[in-house]
Amino acid sequence: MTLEVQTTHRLGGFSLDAAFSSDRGVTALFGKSGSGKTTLINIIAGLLSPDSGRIVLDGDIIMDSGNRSFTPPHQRRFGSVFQEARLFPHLSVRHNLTYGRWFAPANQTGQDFDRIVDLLGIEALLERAPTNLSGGEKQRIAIGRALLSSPRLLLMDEPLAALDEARKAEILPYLERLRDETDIPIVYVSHSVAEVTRLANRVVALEDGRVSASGDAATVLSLSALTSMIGRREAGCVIEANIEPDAGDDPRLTVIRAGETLFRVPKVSLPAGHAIRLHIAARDVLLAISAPQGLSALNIFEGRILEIGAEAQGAIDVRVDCGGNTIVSRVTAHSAERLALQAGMPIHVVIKSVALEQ
Amino acid sequence: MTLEVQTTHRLGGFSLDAAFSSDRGVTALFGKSGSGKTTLINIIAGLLSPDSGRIVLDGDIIMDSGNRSFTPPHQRRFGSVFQEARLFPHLSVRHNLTYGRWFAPANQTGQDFDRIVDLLGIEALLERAPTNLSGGEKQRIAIGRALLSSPRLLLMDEPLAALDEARKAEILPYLERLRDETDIPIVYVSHSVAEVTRLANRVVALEDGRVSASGDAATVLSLSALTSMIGRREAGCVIEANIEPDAGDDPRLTVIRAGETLFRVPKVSLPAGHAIRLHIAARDVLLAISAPQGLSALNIFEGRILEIGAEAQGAIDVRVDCGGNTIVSRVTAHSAERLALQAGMPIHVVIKSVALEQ
Amino acid sequence: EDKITVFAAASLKNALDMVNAEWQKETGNEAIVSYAASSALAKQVEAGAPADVFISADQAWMDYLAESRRIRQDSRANLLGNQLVLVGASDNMAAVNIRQGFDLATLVGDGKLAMGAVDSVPAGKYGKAALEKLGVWSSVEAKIAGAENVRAALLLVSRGEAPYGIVYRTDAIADPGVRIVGTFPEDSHPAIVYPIAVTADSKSPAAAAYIAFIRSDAAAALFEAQGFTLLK
Amino acid sequence: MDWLVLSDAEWTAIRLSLRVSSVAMLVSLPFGIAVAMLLARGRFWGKSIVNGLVHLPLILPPVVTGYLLLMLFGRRGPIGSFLEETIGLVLSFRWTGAALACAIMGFPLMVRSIRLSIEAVDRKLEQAASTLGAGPIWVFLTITLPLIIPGAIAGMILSFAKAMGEFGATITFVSNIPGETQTLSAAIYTFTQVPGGDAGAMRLTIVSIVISMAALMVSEVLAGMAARRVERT
Amino acid sequence: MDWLVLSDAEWTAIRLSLRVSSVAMLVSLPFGIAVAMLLARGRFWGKSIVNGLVHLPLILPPVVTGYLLLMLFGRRGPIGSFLEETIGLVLSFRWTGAALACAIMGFPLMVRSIRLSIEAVDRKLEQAASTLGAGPIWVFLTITLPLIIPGAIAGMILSFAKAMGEFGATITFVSNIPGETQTLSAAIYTFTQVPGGDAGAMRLTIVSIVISMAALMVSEVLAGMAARRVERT
Ligand SMILES: Nc1ncnc2c1ncn2[C@@H]1O[C@H](COP(=O)(O)OP(=O)(O)OP(=O)(O)O)[C@@H](O)[C@H]1O
Ligand SMILES: Nc1ncnc2c1ncn2[C@@H]1O[C@H](COP(=O)(O)OP(=O)(O)OP(=O)(O)O)[C@@H](O)[C@H]1O
Ligand code: MOO
Ligand SMILES: [Mg+2]
Ligand SMILES: [Mg+2]
Repeated sequence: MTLEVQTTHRLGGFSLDAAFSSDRGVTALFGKSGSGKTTLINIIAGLLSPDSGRIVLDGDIIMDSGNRSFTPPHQRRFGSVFQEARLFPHLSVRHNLTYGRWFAPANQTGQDFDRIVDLLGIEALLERAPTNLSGGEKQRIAIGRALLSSPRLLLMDEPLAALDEARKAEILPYLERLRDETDIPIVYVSHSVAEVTRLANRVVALEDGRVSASGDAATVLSLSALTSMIGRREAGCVIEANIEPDAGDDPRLTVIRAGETLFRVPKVSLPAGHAIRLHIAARDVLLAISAPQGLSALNIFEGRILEIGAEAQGAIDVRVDCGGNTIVSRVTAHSAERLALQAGMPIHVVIKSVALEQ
Repeated sequence: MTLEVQTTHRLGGFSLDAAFSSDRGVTALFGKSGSGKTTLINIIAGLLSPDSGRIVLDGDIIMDSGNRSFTPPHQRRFGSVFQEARLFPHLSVRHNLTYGRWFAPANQTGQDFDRIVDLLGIEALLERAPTNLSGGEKQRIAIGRALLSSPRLLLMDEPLAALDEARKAEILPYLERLRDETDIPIVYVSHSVAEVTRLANRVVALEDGRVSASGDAATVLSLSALTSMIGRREAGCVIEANIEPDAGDDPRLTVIRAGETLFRVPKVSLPAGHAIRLHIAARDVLLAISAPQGLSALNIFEGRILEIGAEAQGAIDVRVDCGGNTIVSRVTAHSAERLALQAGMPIHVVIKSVALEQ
Repeated sequence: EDKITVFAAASLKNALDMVNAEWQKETGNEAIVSYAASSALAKQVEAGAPADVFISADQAWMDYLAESRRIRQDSRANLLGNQLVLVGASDNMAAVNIRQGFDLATLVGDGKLAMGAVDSVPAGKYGKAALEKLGVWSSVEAKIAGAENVRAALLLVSRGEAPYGIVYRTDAIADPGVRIVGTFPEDSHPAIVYPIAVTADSKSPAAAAYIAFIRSDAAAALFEAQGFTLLK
Repeated sequence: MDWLVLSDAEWTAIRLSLRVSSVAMLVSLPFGIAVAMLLARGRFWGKSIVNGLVHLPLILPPVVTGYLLLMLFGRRGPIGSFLEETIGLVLSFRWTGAALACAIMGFPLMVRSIRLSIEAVDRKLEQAASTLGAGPIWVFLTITLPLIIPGAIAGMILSFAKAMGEFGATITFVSNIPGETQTLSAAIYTFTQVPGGDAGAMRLTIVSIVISMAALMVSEVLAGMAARRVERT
Repeated sequence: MDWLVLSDAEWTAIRLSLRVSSVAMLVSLPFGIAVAMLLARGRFWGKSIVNGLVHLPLILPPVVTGYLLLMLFGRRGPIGSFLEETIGLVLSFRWTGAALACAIMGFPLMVRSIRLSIEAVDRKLEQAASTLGAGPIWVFLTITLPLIIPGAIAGMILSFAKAMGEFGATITFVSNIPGETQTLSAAIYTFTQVPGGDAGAMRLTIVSIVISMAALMVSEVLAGMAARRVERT
């Protein structure tokens, strides 16, 4: 499954000019408020007919302004979760959820109903009218409705924004399974780096209607240019790794390999060899000039300072090469001076294992 | 300014029975989706007349089901930011923003317009109709509209949920100033611990319509019972501290005191003595059995292990007393065993300064 | 000059407009006419309408006003007469001899006999009386299509909806779409009379003169041109 | 209270009026919905002509409408003769013609109500349905139609009430034949045309009011039920 | 095309119709809005009676409505004599009476349109306004009213069109006095009552249609503008 999107569109004073392509898996659209994410989603869904553009899913030309072909939304079967829930007010929650089934190809009508209802925690709401649900309840039903429509592609516009952390933590693994176990590509809009890191294979960063960066998640999310978008708190690096067959001495830990570096992280139940992505926020990484002893941190690597960034708000981002991976550490300018950090200097990188918890 | 709220209300199968009181400053309503936060906000705003209850603001009885007094919403002047933006579709953005002015007491019509427009980054939208704004743009205007209505109290229902981190980071300090420099109490609903920690003086945790915990933010947010609500990622401790007059040797750092412990954090521009709250996520805290050397971390304290928690997902929360403060550190079960951690044992706590960045 | 207001049955419009023009030419006085159904006009006069003169399409509504003393009894006169005729549509042009027991039912066949509603419209009431008198009522009763007024009945015939109709002569002669195939004997129905009277509320000194003029020979020619007969 | 007793002929007129009004209301409903959709959503040349045509029965004196109906739908009229030849539907002098006249007189009212409802439907819901695989017809049937029920009910009751009161166009088109085309209104009119008919007119007027009030209340209850389910989310 | 030339009397009727229809439409608007608000939002005993009363002119044959108006608002009627004595407003046999008759005949149509619009207003917006300090009257003026403009326009055009076509109640109430109460419809009616009047009736019918179409188009443009600004957020 590959999705290719290329489009330009004007809306009043705003103009969108974006192109990206993605294979199966999750493509995250990332960008500030008003950068054109929803507009792009609407164009892909077929709800907005762009001034020009071309959308191809797996060789199937969904839309091409060149030869004026345009598949109407209902024939695209791109399940959408909108920024506002858009539930059908005249149908019960149950019928909202099953609405898409009526139109799904017969063989695909899911047995998933119970599983998804359970996942979203909406059993108690099934016979209710959507009118007086809470904000988060509405959003969960909108997610369920899209998932249950047997879509060929999922478009999700900030689906988890209205949810509490605990609920998010329940839904995210499901989306990961969807990503890993099915062929359904997902285009995912989110403002949360944590979500994007976990989910996205590719990231398309939008700035003012233009693609400012795009590519595999690890690369894009590590770009320091994105810091302004990501926010200082979450900036850091993303590392692509694989589960090692040898779990080491402790069954409660999993060892993953990125290049020559072995990370020990809390147990991940994935088979050996499985790809995994680690988002290591710069603020979670310590530096030490000598190998620290008796520390609770399990991941202490030797490396070499690649670059010392500029000071911002009293802190400095230090890029360190560890066995082929670039890890970013944010230290106070004070510490940088005290430890006399310099490019090329050998250094120890300290990362807490629990900071790497998925 | 003190706000006292006590109310019970039934909505179909849901029943709310909540009471809290708060002084000036921010009271955060915290709770899972569907726990009754919006319902409570609506009752305070006067949009929902509860089965029974009593609301008193500064001795002024806003509502009392006992003697059937009920101040209608427009006389309460409780500025509200709703979960959905609720902009007036027939008015331009500018007129949406200034709507509340017409009804505000004459002396209070703000000169703030330009400042708030600037803060929210909505200058370019002022003459637009709200219809085709992006989700985040709508939400920002809703925030501006409430702020500009010269409210006696602010009710904010997930006001920042639709915004990117960068925009949040701009708006939060403004809300802090509002909290610190004016008398306007704020009732703030949010799912984000980071937001709540920064803003809230008091936290009211709702669970299924009941107050499961309430009190000052530091205490409530540190309750391990709240972990399920907060999410593992953000769980930790909150420490009340004050700015020290002596900034130490580096002007880029600020020293703050909590009990006997001095934290060094990146520069905070607040006067000496000013109260500040630190949220220290358990995942950000390392333990070391001997004092670590040559580490970039500036905050290394001696302490004593109070309690070793139960293992969850391969990790253990360790509560450490440091000069009267309880700091929580999450370490892998593996590390805990390796370091042979035990209650009563002396220990070194390592916290990165940048992790404490506001 | 004096202005008078006349309330007149709508079917008089053509003739009365001409008569009034003449009246104005002669006296300089203007006559303003409100044309409507006699029933409505009568009720309006009863309710105090600013009418000086009332011309009804039948005696019944004039009697109604006489009873409630809303007209000056001494001014009442029978102004015009009319005849009742049988009209046929374009494919029914053969003359019909209207006499006692004539076979109207066969003539009408499966179709309808259009006429004014027999309970309410004056022409319908006259028509029903005539048919009863001629002994054919029961045979055609079920075939009657009662129209709101004579003009509507005539329309049904001229449009070919109904093969035959019973209408006033004045209406029939002006319509090229129908032909008068027979005239009902004068004695088969109560006299068709348009009575005229000055209303009780009239303050216009010209009202009496108007009635005198309208009954004069000068007006007679105009009425007769429309098919009415002027009653003396 | 003797004057309140209804004659057989009057009962016949009542039954006829009920039939005519109900048929007029029900038969015009699908057309009303279709035309309202066209006017609310369509963008085509001549839209304002369609809109004008729909309003015509309101603008014209009923007599003129009746006259035009006679021209078009009469036995000799182009549509009337066509209908008679093809499907054997005769309108002139039949209760069906009365129903047609009433339907047409009530049509602008019905269309307006439904159109207002359609214009109030949130098109984003229709979009959501289409992304779930529903084609335009299904979107209409499963989303738009249920959401405009309150407007459709309002349109139906207006059409029904108008049919109860309509008489000018009806009597002009299909005359006043007891048992076939003499509706309640026509019977009331007849009473008003004879001196002393007031009591009869009053009696039938009360009947008409009672029927219409009952219909009105039913419609309010139904619309209320529909609206409660469809309150804004 | 000689028959298209209008006589002075006809021009008078046209001017009068325009005046009567405009006044009927404008004067009934505030009442229409008030009653629609009451019916859409109010909860009070006797609501269905008010609702029934509003629909009465639709249900009753126009002649009956005209008679009732004559009884109530005539010079000798209770309301008519009261109005004349207190504020010197004479309705009977004046154009003001024609305007009253037209207003009343169009009232159910106007109320329905406005009511449907009110019911479509998102009350959460009104709540938002109240939290910003707007009292009920201000909420109505600044939020509800602007949002129901499309419905109000629909109601106004229905009322206007109905007033152009109305004649049964008018002619029964205020007669058919040229220059004072003879509206275009009444003039058309008069033409249909005499032999050879068809051309005249046709001529005036065309005038009536042209006027109403123009009004209709203006209303569509206005409603479109209002709706575009108020599209759902
Ligand atoms: N019809 C329109 N006319 C003019 N500008 C428009 C129109 N529709 C959208 N825009 C503008 O286009 C820009 C992109 O909007 P879009 O909804 O795609 O943003 P977004 O990236 O989804 O933002 P958010 O994160 O706030 O939802 C916004 O600045 C918006 O104001
Ligand atoms: N009219 C009603 N009838 C029945 N239940 C209702 C009604 N209104 C709200 N509820 C229920 O009350 C509960 C509390 O709703 P509320 O909107 O206050 O939740 P919340 O805490 O704001 O959640 P969220 O974070 O998802 O916005 C929900 O479970 C909701 O389904
Ligand atoms: O590692 Mo630090 O805490 O930035 O000085
Ligand atoms: Mg968006
Ligand atoms: Mg909520």
